[in-house]
Amino acid sequence: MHDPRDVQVPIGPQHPALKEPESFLISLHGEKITDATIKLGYNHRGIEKGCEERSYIRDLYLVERICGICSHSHSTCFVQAVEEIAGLEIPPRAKYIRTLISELERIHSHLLWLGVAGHEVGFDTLLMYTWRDREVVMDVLALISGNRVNYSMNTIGGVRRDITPKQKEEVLKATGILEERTKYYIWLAQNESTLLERLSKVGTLSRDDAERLGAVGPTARASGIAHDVRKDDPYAAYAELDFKVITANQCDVYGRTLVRLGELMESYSMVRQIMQKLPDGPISIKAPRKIPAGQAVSRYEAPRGEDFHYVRSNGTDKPDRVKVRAPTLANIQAVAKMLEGGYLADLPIVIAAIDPCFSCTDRLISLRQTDAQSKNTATWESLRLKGIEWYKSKGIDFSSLNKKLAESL
Amino acid sequence: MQNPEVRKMTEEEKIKQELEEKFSYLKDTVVVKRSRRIFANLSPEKFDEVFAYVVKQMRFNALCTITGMDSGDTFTIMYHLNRESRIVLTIETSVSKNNPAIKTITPIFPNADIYEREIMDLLGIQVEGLPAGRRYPLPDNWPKNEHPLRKDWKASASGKETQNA
Amino acid sequence: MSKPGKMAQQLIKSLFKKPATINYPAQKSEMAEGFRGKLKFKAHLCIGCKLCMRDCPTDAIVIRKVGEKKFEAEIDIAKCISCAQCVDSCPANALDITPEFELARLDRMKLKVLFSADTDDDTKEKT
Amino acid sequence: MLKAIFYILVFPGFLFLFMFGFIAEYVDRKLCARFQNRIGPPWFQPVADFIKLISKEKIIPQEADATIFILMPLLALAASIAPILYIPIWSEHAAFSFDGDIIVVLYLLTVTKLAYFLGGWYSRSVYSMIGAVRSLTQLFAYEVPLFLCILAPAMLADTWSLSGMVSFYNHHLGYWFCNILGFAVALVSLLGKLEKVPFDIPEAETEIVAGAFTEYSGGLLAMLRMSLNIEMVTGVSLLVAVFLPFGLKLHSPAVIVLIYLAEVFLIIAVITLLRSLFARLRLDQMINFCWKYLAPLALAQVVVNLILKGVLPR
Repeated sequence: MHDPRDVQVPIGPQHPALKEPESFLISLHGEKITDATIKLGYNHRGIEKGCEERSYIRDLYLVERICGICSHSHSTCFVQAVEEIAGLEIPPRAKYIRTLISELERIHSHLLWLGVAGHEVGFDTLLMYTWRDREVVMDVLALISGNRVNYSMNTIGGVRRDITPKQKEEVLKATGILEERTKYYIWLAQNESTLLERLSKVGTLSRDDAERLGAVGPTARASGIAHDVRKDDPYAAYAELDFKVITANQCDVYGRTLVRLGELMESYSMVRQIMQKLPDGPISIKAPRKIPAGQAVSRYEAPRGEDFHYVRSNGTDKPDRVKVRAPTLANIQAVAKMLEGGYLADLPIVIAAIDPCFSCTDRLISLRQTDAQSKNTATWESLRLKGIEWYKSKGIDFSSLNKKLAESL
Repeated sequence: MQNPEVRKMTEEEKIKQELEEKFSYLKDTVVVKRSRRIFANLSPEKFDEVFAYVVKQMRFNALCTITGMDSGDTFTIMYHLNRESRIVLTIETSVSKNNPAIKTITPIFPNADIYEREIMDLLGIQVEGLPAGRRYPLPDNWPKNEHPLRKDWKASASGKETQNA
Repeated sequence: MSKPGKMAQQLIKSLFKKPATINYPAQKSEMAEGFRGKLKFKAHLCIGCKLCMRDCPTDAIVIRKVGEKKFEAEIDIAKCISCAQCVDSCPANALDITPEFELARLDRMKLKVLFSADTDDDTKEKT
Repeated sequence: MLKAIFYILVFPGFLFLFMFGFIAEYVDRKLCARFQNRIGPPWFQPVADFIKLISKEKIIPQEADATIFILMPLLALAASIAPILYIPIWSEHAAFSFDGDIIVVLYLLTVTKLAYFLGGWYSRSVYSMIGAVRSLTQLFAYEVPLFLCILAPAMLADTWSLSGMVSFYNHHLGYWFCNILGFAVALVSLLGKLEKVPFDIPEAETEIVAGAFTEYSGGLLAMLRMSLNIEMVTGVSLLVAVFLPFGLKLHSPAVIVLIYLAEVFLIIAVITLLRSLFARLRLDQMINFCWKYLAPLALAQVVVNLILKGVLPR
């Protein structure tokens, strides 16, 4: 099977195609990929263990930081499970606000993805344009929640901030702008031939394979599987909203692009419906510090696919077990299949097409330095000193300048 | 059909009924917690039989994930299955702490591979029949017999050097 | 019909548009009202219940008793994640969040901010 | 003798091209930024980058062949500067010229690519090697249409010297229209030569980091980047001389140089627009495109020119 003429190319853990550390070992025959091995785990930060050692309130912020892009997804998924165990029924207004943030987050995530996809195929202009437009929704999120990324909107028993009429207006205005832009991107994706060349017939995943390998979210929907947790297992206010599950039958990266763009359009319509239907009333109810013993499974359609949390409590103010299955972990297993027989040039876009979020995927890390490693490990301080010494040997001394700078700040 | 009681039965209750009829020992261990959430408790000996039936005959043909946890005297393993992405059935079973081992389900669900490796690494439960492969999620030089998700494992315990970062 | 170069029109138009980016340190960006940035401690309101310390996810805040009904707060900005849970937890409204976000310093010690018990908003920086 | 040294070191050689290289890079980057609705870098950015790079530590990989690794950036720089001496800039006559210099210019521009290849190959890192091989593979695709397109006007002018060609077209202005097709094809092929999007396959950042340049650092990288800039200037100058030989009959060299500069910046602007307009093609798609469209078109230009040469009056 293994041809000695094949070249082994390591992609990662540090590589420009990957925005986060993950490693792929690729066997290349010319430009063709013959074999791909995936190694995960570089981003393991001990969040599941950490959750067991902290109170529910503190967990909320820890869980939110599983991932930077889908922070609201994880925190909502977790808080839903906790509320289910505690038997809390949150006020309808809180449900709507949660749904609103989750849709705005989807908009921001999908626009971000489109830009990254453009970058991976060398279309940097698309990256700049989509990220420029993404700022519109980021500003709206910052206005509503007080932060651009970690919104911290959820609390056990509801949400933390209300929406004012002025914010409502801003949201609707932003939706209008973004809808126009998204229509343009859909037109572009369907008509720009260099983009089509790079996206079509690349990273194909048949419907059967997608089912067998447990793909979720847009990856699965682009292979024709019409599964969407928002529809199949409604949470928050989704049961009361009208939306379509977007699917595509291309089974390739192009299909995944169309699905995400189509979902953007659905999200705009949902945001409008939420604004129209937003009920009055309180935004949270009081929650106990100690959660009674029990267990709950919570699912949530994150922008990247189904997010799955399992929480078991034991009657104290700390959970007994928090299990997180992020969408990327479900999708990453299909990547090796998608890469098979493809070109090296397609590798970045194929990996990007599942919209991987590796910090979601891994959640625990080695907290110590083993002695075996220390020989080759350069610490931050040793590197800094080496740099200073090297420049000194060239007759350049920055130390007085550094001191001045440190004082000024 | 003739009995009005049966007609009112929800899909979840039908699943519960089918399981209890098929496997008498499952009586009172299948709980419908809320709509679309079913929990079942199994002894390890009966696991294979029920699991195969649920997957093959009852169309629970997608695996969400596998959760493993340390419940004091034993390890608890939970398999979260779903039907058409709607109804989640959690099958819970336990493993003794002496030489803990479970059988792999990768022949049924190839995507279980990574979840099983996670349980192997984090709880130290052997998974029989899992093909050799790279470990996940702990680093390759992580020492043996250190399993972070066990309750007696503390990050800062036993004089390990921790990095403040 | 798919052809290359479909973005040409937009690109040429952009030449004559104002850039979307700003020249950051020279030109400041405005944060929305209610943005969660640096914390502010109002010493005269503090009742010393230390609920904020209990709920802080990162142990960034320390409340110390310095006299009869007098409390000072030390906030480690390097640790603070600006979640504002302490603001929610405080029963006496002694904590507030400000939109100030340019908090980087070259010296780690300068990131520890001490709000003394006597003054309200005058922050004394600990060295 | 003194004049020759002035030509080589000051104008239009080393010093002039260095400055021009910086300016061309700035124009390219700034325009690209404006196309993308960004502010873009300040005017001194290319110079600042250059100074930063030369002040950094040079790291030579253990596995690499140190001699070749160090020599190749020098060779690339030299090979990208040399062609300018044969390209007429301030009058109908270049600094040096002889019958056949057009072939020398084309081959000097190819030598830079060979230098990148050797430098990358002897870095002995997988990314560099893949980048180097891609660079050569791509060379075979764009080189043929580019050469054909540049030789076609020469055939019509019946000379193998650039200066001769320029003076021919200046005296037969109408003949210029015959070469428009060749100009378009040559411009696209030049994108391949300069490794710009959509043909930046050899240095595709998201696939193979920086291609052949991956292992280069410090001063050597500064030299490589400079040679890329200068290659852009000389490549564009060649196109200007062959396809836009206007105003060279004028008497004031200053005006002629100004026209030349304007033409160069115009073509650079077009290249920048093209590079911000497309996604990067895959290597197989690129080769397909070159052989399927560019090569036949270039060949058509040659055939047309051969026929015209027989038909048109001289």
